[in-house]
Amino acid sequence: MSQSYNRGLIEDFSRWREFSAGMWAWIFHKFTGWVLVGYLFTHIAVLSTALSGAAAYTNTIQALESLLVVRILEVGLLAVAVFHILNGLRLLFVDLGVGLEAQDQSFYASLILTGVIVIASVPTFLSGVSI
Amino acid sequence: MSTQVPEQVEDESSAESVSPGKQKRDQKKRERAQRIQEQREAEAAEKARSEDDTYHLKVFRYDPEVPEKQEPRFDDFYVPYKQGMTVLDALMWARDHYDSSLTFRHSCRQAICGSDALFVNGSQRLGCKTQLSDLAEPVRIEPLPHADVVKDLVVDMEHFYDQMEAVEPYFQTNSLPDGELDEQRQTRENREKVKMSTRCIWCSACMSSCNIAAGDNEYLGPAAINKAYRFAMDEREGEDMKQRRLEILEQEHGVWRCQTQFSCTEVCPKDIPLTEHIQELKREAIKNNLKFW
Amino acid sequence: MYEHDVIVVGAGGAGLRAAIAAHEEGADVAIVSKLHPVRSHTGAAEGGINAALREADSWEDHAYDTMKGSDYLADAPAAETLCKDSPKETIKLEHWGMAFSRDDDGRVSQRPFGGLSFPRTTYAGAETGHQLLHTMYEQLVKRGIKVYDEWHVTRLAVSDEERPEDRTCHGIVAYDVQTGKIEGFRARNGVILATGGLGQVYDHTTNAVANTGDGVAMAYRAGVPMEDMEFIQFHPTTLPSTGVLITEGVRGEGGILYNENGERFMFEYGYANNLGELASRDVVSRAELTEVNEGRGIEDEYVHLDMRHLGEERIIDRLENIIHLSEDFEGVNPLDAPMPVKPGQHYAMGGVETDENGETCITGLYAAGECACASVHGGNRLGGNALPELIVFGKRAGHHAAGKDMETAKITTGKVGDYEEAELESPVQLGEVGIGEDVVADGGAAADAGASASGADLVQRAVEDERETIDALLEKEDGIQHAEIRERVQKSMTRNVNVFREEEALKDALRDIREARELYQDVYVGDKSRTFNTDLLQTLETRNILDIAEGITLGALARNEFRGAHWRKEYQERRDEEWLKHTLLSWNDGEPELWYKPVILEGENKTYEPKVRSY
Amino acid sequence: MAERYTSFEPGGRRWLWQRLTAAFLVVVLAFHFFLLHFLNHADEVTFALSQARMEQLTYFSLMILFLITATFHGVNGVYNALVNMGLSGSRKTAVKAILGVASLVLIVQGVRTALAWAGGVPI
Ligand SMILES: Cc1cc2nc3c(=O)[nH]c(=O)nc-3n(C[C@H](O)[C@H](O)[C@H](O)COP(=O)(O)OP(=O)(O)OC[C@H]3O[C@@H](n4cnc5c(N)ncnc54)[C@H](O)[C@@H]3O)c2cc1C
Ligand code: HEM
Ligand code: SF4
Ligand code: F3S
Ligand code: FES
Repeated sequence: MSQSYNRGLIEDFSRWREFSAGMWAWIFHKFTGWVLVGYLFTHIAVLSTALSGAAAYTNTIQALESLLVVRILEVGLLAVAVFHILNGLRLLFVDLGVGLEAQDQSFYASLILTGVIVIASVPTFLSGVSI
Repeated sequence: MSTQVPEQVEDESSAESVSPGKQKRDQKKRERAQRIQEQREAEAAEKARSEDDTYHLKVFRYDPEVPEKQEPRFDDFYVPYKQGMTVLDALMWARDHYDSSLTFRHSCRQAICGSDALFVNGSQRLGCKTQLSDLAEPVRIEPLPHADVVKDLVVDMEHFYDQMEAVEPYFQTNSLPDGELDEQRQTRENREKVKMSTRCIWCSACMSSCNIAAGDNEYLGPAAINKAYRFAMDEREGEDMKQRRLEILEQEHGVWRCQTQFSCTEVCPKDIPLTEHIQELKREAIKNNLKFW
Repeated sequence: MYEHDVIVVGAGGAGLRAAIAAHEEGADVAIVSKLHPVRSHTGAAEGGINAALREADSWEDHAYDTMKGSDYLADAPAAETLCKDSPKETIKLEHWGMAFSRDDDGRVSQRPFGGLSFPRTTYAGAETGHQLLHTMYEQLVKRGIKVYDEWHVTRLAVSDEERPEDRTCHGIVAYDVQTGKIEGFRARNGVILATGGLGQVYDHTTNAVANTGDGVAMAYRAGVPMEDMEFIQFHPTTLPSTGVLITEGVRGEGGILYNENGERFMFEYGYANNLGELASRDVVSRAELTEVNEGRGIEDEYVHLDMRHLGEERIIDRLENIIHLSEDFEGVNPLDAPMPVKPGQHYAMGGVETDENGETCITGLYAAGECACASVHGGNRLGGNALPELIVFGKRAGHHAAGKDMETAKITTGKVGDYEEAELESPVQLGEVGIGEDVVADGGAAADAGASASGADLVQRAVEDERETIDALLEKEDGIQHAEIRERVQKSMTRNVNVFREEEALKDALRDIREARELYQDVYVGDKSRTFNTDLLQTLETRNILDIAEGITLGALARNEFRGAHWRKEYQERRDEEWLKHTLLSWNDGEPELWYKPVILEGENKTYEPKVRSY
Repeated sequence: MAERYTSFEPGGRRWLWQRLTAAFLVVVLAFHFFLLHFLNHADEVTFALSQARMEQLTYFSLMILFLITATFHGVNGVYNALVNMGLSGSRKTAVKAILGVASLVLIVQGVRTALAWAGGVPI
């Protein structure tokens, strides 16, 4: 063949406006998944302060928990986790061949439910934080 | 109106060794042809202007050989609307009346040959099966994403064909009836089960819409997997063949790559439930392997 | 130059079957096609494949129906071959995995079709052609047969003896659409043409844009006669904007045709007082056009087909795909509004003259499928008889070209036996413009490399001629574009050589074609690129359209009778005494030559006596 | 049919495990969140409390299992995503190795922490 024009990846991503529900679900699931692995590693790292003694551990945790940013990040983490769980459930059902016709509705439902759960738990997450 | 490639300068020397009489006649003929051509273009423009009901198309242009088109660009065309006009009709009109170099594949005009899958207003559709009246203006028409552009709206289909042919896309069985007039029996239910999967017209819209296929060139893609489904689920092939088909599908770049994005299912002009078929095959593959534990 | 034993031009049902057959015989075969095989128009066929498969049915009955349907213009040996071989070939498709519709007992389903005395139309839903085409392409992939897809064949490389019957075909010349390369393909054993229909001669057709009758025109210019070109089938219910076919089933279920005044014209104007909308295709087509011509058409173009009174439930149950067709292609929801319909060109009964083994009068040149005329369909094709034609004659041509021993054909080709020369009457000069002058864009017939030239030389010579032609077309800087010429011819054909044929109109058409031919001398290609130049290809196709349009019109003018699909205003009767013969047109160095050969009505066991064709 | 294809294709196995671990994680993760954010508020977490829980065998083994499944699920997910993006050849092998080592380190570190809390494997 003679020459041809390869439009490359840049152009693909500039198409995000044209993505459909299933594609958004895929992107969000990917993103949340990566955040969760990231968190898993950090989480274990923080917890391993326990190896250097009880006091070190308690101090680190309490110092962290008293920071507003950390609390806010935790809310973010909750959002990420809840979405990943709900959409994960959606995907599990899809794998079982259940509710394929409603795949877009179930994605929207996961989004909304995530929102609701996260908002409802904000007070719990922010309680007792010293500002 | 259109952004036609500028006319090239005429080359006078080509008419050298012809008799003067013929030259004159030729000249006259050419003038007449020229006149008709101009008249036609003027009429087209007139028609487009006089009708308020015109559609504005923005069409992707590229040609590796024409200097003006080497850098991809969008051209504007204004096409007079007629009841029932499709995107393909509009493209043909633009080609026949404004710019004969506007290039796209098309043949059947009835959604069966699968040649004119295009990227229209941000989604993969068959030009011939898309009514202009369903689209917002300007109608943006591009070649299929995730494929190399050969020229204008024509993309290179080789990779798609390779994937389709990678799944042994032909009927195989070890138990044909002996007589050449004896058919194999098939239940209605079974035929019903494979029915949708046999409707594929190889348009490649699904493949173009799938982000995984875009990222992983070796991924078989929804159409090829669907093709394999068509045979794997056909009871006439027999269990041993199904086994063989599942082995093909189970390879690293087979069914497991699908991330259930559903865009393939959404764009398929033949309404084939592709995601469902892929998912069913994943389960079949797992079941098949669990049997031997 | 490429070289193979057998070269098949075209990859529709006929071409694919021919290639598989040649491969079965051990030949090195390749397909050259301007479309990828699965894009061929065979995919559009909906109805089914006629085959006498059941106990209660017989090939003899099928042959009888076919002869009767043809209005006794089919050649019995061809029709009988079709009917005898069709069951075997149809079951072969089943063995290849084709997804036929099934009965409760698991056998392939059959349904009744117009003109058949037994429900013998084997089908796969409303997409029989699609299933057939794909099944056959799958077999091609399985066998690893080489396909040169998106290669447009532009001419045949045929030796240049005086009489066409002495010529030999050595190969073809093709243009690679992607790269613009022009290459020769030498065929050691034979070339099989399977280029399909010619609907693009008309501006309104159910055929694809690619159906430009290339094979017929190429063979014609190489010396093979065109047979029975005047017989064109029109379908009465096609959507006006695209020509998409709305199945007879709508009328079968009770759909009604109305004119602009809301009159049920089939009855009110007495076109068919008994059957009404259910009258045969040609009667309904003519009725619709009469309405339009007499000013009762809607927008002076079409009539309405209404099925709303059938009720949503029944429509969805039985005619669901019609709802989609009408919405997608016409933007009309038939549950809310009547569908606009008008007659459209549908099928060409005529074509390249062949015998029942697919061979033409030129040695090594074969044809099969819609482009060929072995004469199975005669004056009128029965629904469901084209698909069996593809597989039966495709296979025979493939076998023959690959060198298999065939039974000697009963049908003769070329000017042998008792043929009859005739005069052409025409108001204008016919054929090539300015024969003898150097013609810019002649499609070329025989390549004259001298009688002693080898096959390869001949092909090479043809390639060089073609390169010159195409270079000249591309170099030309101004003139007229093919779209204009094509449109003129199409419009004229639709106006003058449609379901109604009157002497004066036919002559008008000849005048228009002449004018178009002259304009074609000035044709130029706007697109100068060598990459995927569809402008160039369509320009070449337009040339073919011109020759074919002329052939159809000349045949129609010559045939002074009303037979099958051919209606003549001045001659409202079938005239068996004079017209049990085929019209043939030969390209005599650029000028058409008319002659006739008798129809063969003697079959294997019986002779088909012409009867009144009534159902 | 006498001849069978018996080796379980890795693609399929990993796919299945991704689903199985996911199903398991839904339950455990919900439990984990609930326990550590709603029953016991985050700011109240201390070494002692953690220690008290860890000393129970059921809780201890659940957490270890949680750690392993989450690691598999997460790392396998990442690997899969990379393959989907066209990772292949020697780079693929390298990534596989790195991810494998990282998971191992993570699990070892996690187990050590848990052991520190429980003061040895709880009985
Ligand atoms: C809407 C519709 C419905 C129909 N329904 C039925 C039905 O129910 N039953 C029935 O029996 N018949 C039916 N027919 C008729 C039947 O489908 C056709 O006659 C038949 O499919 C023609 O097949 P073919 O192989 O001859 O040609 P096609 O399938 O048209 O193939 C032609 C091939 O030739 C190639 N070609 C053409 N020109 C060139 C060139 N210059 N160079 C290289 N390649 C070239 C093309 O690429 C293509 O591959 C229907 C037809 C239509 C249009
Ligand atoms: C709690 C319940 C969870 C459920 C139901 C769940 C579900 C899923 C499912 C079904 C997938 C596969 C998507 C696919 O292959 O199409 C997935 C991917 C993934 N999960 Fe989870 N998951 C859960 C928890 C977690 C946790 C705790 C982590 C972090 C360690 C995690 C990290 C990931 C990652 C990184 C991916 C890959 C994302 C990608 O495709 O890029 N998940 N999850
Ligand atoms: S599956 Fe659908 S979208 Fe994909 S190629 Fe086939 S018809 Fe086109
Ligand atoms: S879009 Fe791609 S990811 Fe799967 S569901 Fe379709 S193949
Ligand atoms: S032109 Fe054939 S599918 Fe659109």
